[in-house]
Amino acid sequence: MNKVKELPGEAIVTAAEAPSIRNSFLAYVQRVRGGDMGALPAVLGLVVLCAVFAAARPAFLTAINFANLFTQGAAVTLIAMGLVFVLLLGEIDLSAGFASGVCAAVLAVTLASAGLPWYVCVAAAILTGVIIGTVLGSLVAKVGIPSFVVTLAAFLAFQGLVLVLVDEGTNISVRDEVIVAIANKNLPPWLGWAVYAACVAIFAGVQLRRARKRASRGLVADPLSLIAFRVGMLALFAGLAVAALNLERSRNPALVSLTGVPIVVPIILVLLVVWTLVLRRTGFGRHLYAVGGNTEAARRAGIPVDRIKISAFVLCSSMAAIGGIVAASRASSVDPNTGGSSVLLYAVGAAVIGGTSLFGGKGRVLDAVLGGAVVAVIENGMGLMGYGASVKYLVTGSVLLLAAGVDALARKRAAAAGLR
Amino acid sequence: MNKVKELPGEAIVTAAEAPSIRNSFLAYVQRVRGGDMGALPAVLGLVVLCAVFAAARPAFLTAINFANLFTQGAAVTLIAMGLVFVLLLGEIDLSAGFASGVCAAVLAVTLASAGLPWYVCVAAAILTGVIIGTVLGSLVAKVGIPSFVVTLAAFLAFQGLVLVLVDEGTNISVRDEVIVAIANKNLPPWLGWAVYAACVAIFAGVQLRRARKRASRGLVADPLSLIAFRVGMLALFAGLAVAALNLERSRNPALVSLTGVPIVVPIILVLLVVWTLVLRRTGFGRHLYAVGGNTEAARRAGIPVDRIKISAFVLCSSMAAIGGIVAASRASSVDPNTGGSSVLLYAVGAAVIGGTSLFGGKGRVLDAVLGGAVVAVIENGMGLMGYGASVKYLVTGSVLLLAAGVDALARKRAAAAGLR
Amino acid sequence: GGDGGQTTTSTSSAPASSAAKAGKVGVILPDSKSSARWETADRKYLEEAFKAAGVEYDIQNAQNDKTAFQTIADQMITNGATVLMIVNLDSGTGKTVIEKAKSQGVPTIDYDRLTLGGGAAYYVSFDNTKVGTLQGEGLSKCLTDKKVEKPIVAYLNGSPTDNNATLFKEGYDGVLKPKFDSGDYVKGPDQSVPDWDNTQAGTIFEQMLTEQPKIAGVLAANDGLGNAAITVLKKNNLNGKVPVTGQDATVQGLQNILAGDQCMTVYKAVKKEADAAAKLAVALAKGEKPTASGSVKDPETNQDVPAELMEPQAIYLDNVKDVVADGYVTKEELCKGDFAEKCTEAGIQ
Amino acid sequence: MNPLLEVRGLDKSFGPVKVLHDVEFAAYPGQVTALVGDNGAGKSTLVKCIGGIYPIDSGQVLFDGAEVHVHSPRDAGELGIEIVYQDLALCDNLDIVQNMFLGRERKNGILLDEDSMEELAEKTLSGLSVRTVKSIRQQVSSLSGGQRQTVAIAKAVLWNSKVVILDEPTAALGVAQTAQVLELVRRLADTGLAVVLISHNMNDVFAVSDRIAALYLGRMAAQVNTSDVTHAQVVELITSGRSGELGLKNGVTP
Amino acid sequence: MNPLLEVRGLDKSFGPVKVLHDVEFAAYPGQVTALVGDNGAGKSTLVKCIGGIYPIDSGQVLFDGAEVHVHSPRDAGELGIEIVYQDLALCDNLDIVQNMFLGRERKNGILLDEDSMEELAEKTLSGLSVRTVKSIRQQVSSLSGGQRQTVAIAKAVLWNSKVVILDEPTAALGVAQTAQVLELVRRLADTGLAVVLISHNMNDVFAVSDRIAALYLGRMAAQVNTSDVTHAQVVELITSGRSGELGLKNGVTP
Ligand SMILES: Nc1ncnc2c1ncn2[C@@H]1O[C@H](COP(=O)(O)OP(=O)(O)OP(=O)(O)O)[C@@H](O)[C@H]1O
Ligand SMILES: Nc1ncnc2c1ncn2[C@@H]1O[C@H](COP(=O)(O)OP(=O)(O)OP(=O)(O)O)[C@@H](O)[C@H]1O
Ligand SMILES: [Mg+2]
Ligand SMILES: [Mg+2]
Repeated sequence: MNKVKELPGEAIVTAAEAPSIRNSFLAYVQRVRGGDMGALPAVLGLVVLCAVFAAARPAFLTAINFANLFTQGAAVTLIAMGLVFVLLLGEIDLSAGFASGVCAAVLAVTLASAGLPWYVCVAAAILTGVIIGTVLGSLVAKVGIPSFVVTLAAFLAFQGLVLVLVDEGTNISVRDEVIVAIANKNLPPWLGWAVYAACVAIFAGVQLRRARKRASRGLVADPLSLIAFRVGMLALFAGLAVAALNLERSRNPALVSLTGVPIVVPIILVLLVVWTLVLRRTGFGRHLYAVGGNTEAARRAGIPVDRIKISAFVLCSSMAAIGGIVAASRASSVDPNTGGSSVLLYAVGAAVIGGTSLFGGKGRVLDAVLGGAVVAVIENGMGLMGYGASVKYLVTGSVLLLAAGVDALARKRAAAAGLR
Repeated sequence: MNKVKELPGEAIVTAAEAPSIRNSFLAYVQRVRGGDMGALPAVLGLVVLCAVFAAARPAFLTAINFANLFTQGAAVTLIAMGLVFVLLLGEIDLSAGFASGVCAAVLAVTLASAGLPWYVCVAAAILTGVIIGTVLGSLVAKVGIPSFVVTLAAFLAFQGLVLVLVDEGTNISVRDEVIVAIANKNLPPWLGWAVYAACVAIFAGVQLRRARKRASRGLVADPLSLIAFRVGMLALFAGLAVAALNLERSRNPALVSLTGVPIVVPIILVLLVVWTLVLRRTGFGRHLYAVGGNTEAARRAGIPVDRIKISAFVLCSSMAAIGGIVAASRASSVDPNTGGSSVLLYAVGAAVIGGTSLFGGKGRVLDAVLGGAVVAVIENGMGLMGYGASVKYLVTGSVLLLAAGVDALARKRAAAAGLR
Repeated sequence: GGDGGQTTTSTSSAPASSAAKAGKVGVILPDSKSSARWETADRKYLEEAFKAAGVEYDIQNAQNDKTAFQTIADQMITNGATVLMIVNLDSGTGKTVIEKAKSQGVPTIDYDRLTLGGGAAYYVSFDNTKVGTLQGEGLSKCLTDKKVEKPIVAYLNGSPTDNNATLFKEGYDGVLKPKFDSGDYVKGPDQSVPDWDNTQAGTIFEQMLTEQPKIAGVLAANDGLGNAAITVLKKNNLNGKVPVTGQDATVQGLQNILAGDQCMTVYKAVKKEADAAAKLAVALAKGEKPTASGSVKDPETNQDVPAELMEPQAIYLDNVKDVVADGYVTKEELCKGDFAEKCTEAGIQ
Repeated sequence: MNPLLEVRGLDKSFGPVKVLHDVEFAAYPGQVTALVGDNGAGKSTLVKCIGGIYPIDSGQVLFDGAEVHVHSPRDAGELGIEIVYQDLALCDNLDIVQNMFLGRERKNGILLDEDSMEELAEKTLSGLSVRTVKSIRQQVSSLSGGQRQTVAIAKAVLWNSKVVILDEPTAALGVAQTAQVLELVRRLADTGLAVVLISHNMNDVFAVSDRIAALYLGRMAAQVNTSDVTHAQVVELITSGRSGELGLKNGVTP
Repeated sequence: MNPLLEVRGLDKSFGPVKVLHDVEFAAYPGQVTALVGDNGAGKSTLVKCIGGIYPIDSGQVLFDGAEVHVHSPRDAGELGIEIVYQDLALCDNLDIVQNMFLGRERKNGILLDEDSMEELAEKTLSGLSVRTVKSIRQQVSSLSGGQRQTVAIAKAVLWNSKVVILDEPTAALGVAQTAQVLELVRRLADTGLAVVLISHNMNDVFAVSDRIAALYLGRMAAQVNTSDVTHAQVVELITSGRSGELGLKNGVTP
């Protein structure tokens, strides 16, 4: 009987044993050893980076620095999240950086000159993103110009557009309090905790409901203990983060108090959840993966490939718009360099470090957030180290390579085992 | 009998009728109408561009501007030629621009401080390129980090390296006469004609020899008339170009005479011929295409995939080094921006516009030269137009899109016919 | 020096207690590519001044990246800086940084560039518009020397996204525009060079010359752009015949002046500026409230900002020696090879 | 009986190469039509023209007697034509269930109804003798050749279509699986669908088909009732385009 | 007679999934060994382990009696093992001749000798009844399923190898082509090569093979002489892992 059990093909077309904490853990360990790493390499790279910086500069581990990390990385992360959609198709958007600049400029101009309320201006900025995405997507999908060329042309044109919008090289201050608050203010501590509680509760609710539904259909469902464990882990880590962010981090607490979760954090979280849901649980998301994995197969399955492509570019540019708004908020101003210099490369880099493939079909929004965290930690840590210009470039490059190397070596094991 | 002739499968496993000028021309027209365009779309885009600029600015069609075109586009074209190797594999090298900067800086520093003869310094610069390529290639092929991330890291690190080499931001003048001559001096008219004659003779010789050899083996060979036609076309167009470049283009012919083919032109031509031969007629080239087309198939055929990958990066960085040398020659100085800003994007853009695929397996060195010409014409024409910064960016973007659009629409017909 | 960036955070020199008392100065430089001065001169002089005063310091370069600029500011305050000295990339970011610092009780000094509406404690600078004015005056002087009738003047402006380039242009436009209007000079092509990129500058100028072969004077916004123009002129054997301006008194620019290819450059005695700024910073770090010699009006808030203003100096062939005498460039680097003779002619000891 | 799907005078070239010449073809409801022909005869090309993968140069496609213009696989799907292509066209980065429901996902509001898709996929697959698949949540890239083929077949028969075209469906299948698929083909026809089966295996063709259409070098050599011809005649049609009275009129040297 | 190629105790897992269990397999020179098994039994995986595509977890591969370590297809090629994989692995962007000589191009100095390659390719292909290929300079992406398969087979038999392994070579082939390939297989064995043929078609197996090895769910159920077994026995071995005396010892419920 024992021998027979070992035979493959036994557990035909059904999942194996009922999952429990122990089984899940064992299965996870086995998966990892077998080469299926998921987010582990990126997280590993992140941990190594943090350890290195913390060892080199104790200030790295302070509450104020922890809070800085979020606001510093927010814009690039948001743009990277949008890029995931385009990269999933195997396309690229070189213009995402300057698209964020254009949208930020639209925001600043409407705020400053037209004096409209902030929500109208934000809507205008995002609408600009939508229009940009539609144009780019149509040129790629309908006219058939390679996305590299289309977005390179857009990269140039948008630089000009930003210059026009900000009047040839001056910069426009953003003074609207709501907008400035996005990247510069924090939630009051109680609200941070309230959001935290809501998140944990919703997560627990969704998990429970799902398990109950599957069980009622007779499909394999997660047991209560496993769900409790997951919810507990989330509650623990998120709780620690909220607690750390609610510490007083003013250098002069007498003068001014500085506590709470930065406002961008819930914004990123909500977008992360929404886009993850869209990619994993909606038909649109499924079709996006299909087109990226095998365009011809998707076409034969009756998926409107052109429409999917255009939508991806629209999402990408819209997220770039949101990134631009956050960048404008953080700088409290918009100038012709907004979204320029290294923003785009960092954003694509963030997505790729997280595990998104440039060939399409593989990637998650969470990857972009993790990769964005790697980029933010590098920038943040390098800022603490205080190197000179040339050394800083050299070290940043090496550190990026280190983080990606950890990731690559971890994945190489998977490839060696014959898994892709 | 008529009906039978039409049946497919008749001309089994042999080429069709013996080629002649007329047949070749008809076959070409049929190929184009059937969708197989070759270099036609890129050439078409180029012609449209030139017509537009010539209409807008008569100066565009002067001999001096024609000569300018070559020296202005040389560096980007050389880098693009190197990038073709990496793109053929489906990889990318974001660092090629700054690699050219590093190599140019090595050249300038060895020239200036060590006072070595020019050829030693050129060798040092190219050697630097080889080393860079080896490191990048090994990280991609052996460690398995995605090339986007490796070269993004290198992009950062090399910026630092250039800064170190040029002493944190100073400009280093290049005063060696031989080096400065490369991009700033011309061949004496008689030498231009001599080179021209040699080229035409060699081309004719190779074609004849090949035809004779094939005929002697009983394989289908080109008839003399067709060869004569080809050689004639080459002789005509190249002759026109040489004649144009040998016109007096000095503003003050009394003061100084300015005639002849710029020295970079034969350099680019030689490299074009060599790399085309390597790609089309050597085992290495064949293997490069195979790895780019289907890595797994190449591996199963016993091709050393890692070695091919590393070689491609070495070639790319070496060509970047040559591009850097030309750039240093042209500017007669090296500064931290050498190879920076838009150089890389223009170079990749040049390769892609020419028809090289970012997914690998498809592309020619000639494509890079044609695409480089498109980029050079745009820059050249825009310089003549004298627009302000913002308008210039906008128009450049649109013009790029126009050129690529002509190309894309031409190719779309091919795709519609079911050809890829 | 090339190792300008190696060890900038002095951790060992001063005893911990006194350092804590004296506070710490954070300096953010703007970039290393538009001009060599930031990494080669400012950093060096500031370091020397802080070391001499025994104050801890942290000097970083934002590489023309606003986000990085803000991140560095955050990190400096995190690291315990008590005084912040910034060369802003644009007023918006500058203002955010100043306000954030203020809210943490950290006073700021605007170094070289005034942050409009920022309300920094002090402002130490050269007058950038003045730099442009000197360039404009220099070009017209050289054109007068060459006795050109109705010369066509081409502009090779700095980066379109660099606010300083706008200020320089204001300066030279102030001098030259009246001459264009009066018909003494003819306005030629006028283009900006993205990222101050010398290679692109070469192409742009070559095309200007193709379109308008009679260009008789080139207003290049700095020495690098000037050198790019000179290279193209050389190709056409026009070097020395068409005057070219510059800025920053780089070795390259000075050599071009010695060779007669460049008409002038603008020398900014960075050491004086750095010393003045360092003096203020050290005083602030020690908890004092120093007084400045002058003040400027912030056009946005109409408030006076206490200021130390330096005068830029125009350098022609006859006063190249001043730059060497100042120690801004050394004789060895300037008078290498063929230039030894020219140096002697120019009276450089 | 009227044909459900009919092709008239179809021409198709790839660039200078003419692959289909004036092809006539019909498939009737309730019948299995076998499409046979040598390698490179043009069978797959014909199917791709019907399916909207390739645009046709000239000729008509009729569905239920009315001319239709199929410009994309989407159009074909909407008419009720379901095709298993020879080059299977699965998305390697998706799992079995995701591939089977691709383009026609079941929804629950706006979210996908994974549970019901999983159930249905499992049922369909086990009906096709697939016993070695570890989990239907496995990525198709890790499947064996036969398993991939089974997934593609299962995908096509999952829908209520009117015409099912199978291009060499059993090529990679084992003995038991082949039998199951042939049985399935018969069952589909018996429920009134028009089924087109492309196969090189004469035993299979004679086992399940009602009619046989033989392509020869891009031309339709003959369309006959299976009961009217012998094994040898069909092989002759395939290899030389004619057999006695049947086949292309003008003598063709192969 | 000693086996030319022998596998002993081979285990192979993909992550948590164990696909091959302690597999024994041997191929003798001058003989055709048929490797049979159900879909997903592990035939292709076994071949890929021998060919160096997948690393093996444990076990030995012996060539000519000596243990060898095949880490890459290159190693296999150097030993003289030539394999036609089920997933054909042709470079779509290269033409037929280029694919056939891939990795072993003929040279003329440092340049490729295109002419002689073209000649040889033409000769080999026409020996395989390929009659519908327009030009051997056609890209393989434009070939029909059967034509691709023929190219892959032609590629493998072009070399002077000692072992030739064919994974379902006739799956996509027409009647005439199948006959040619089977004849070729026999011819190769008769010249002293060890040939391994994977097929689901029992007729083909019995027509050309000397020995039959049956895999069942990743285990080697039996290796027997073809003359010692019947059709039905082999089918039973494939579908249930045992048949009378033959097969796996412990009762296995499928
Ligand atoms: N995209 C294409 N470009 C050029 N020729 C093509 C293309 N696709 C197919 N062909 C040619 O058309 C002919 C018919 O191909 P098709 O795939 O329809 O054959 P088939 O009958 O399905 O053969 P098989 O039984 O081998 O699958 C072949 O000669 C093939 O080479
Ligand atoms: N990369 C992989 N990852 C996980 N499982 C795999 C992988 N490759 C193959 N398998 C599994 O291993 C088993 C054996 O596959 P294999 O391709 O060897 O079968 P086969 O005997 O060749 O079948 P067929 O006759 O269908 O070609 C199958 O169940 C398959 O799903
Ligand atoms: Mg077919
Ligand atoms: Mg198999």
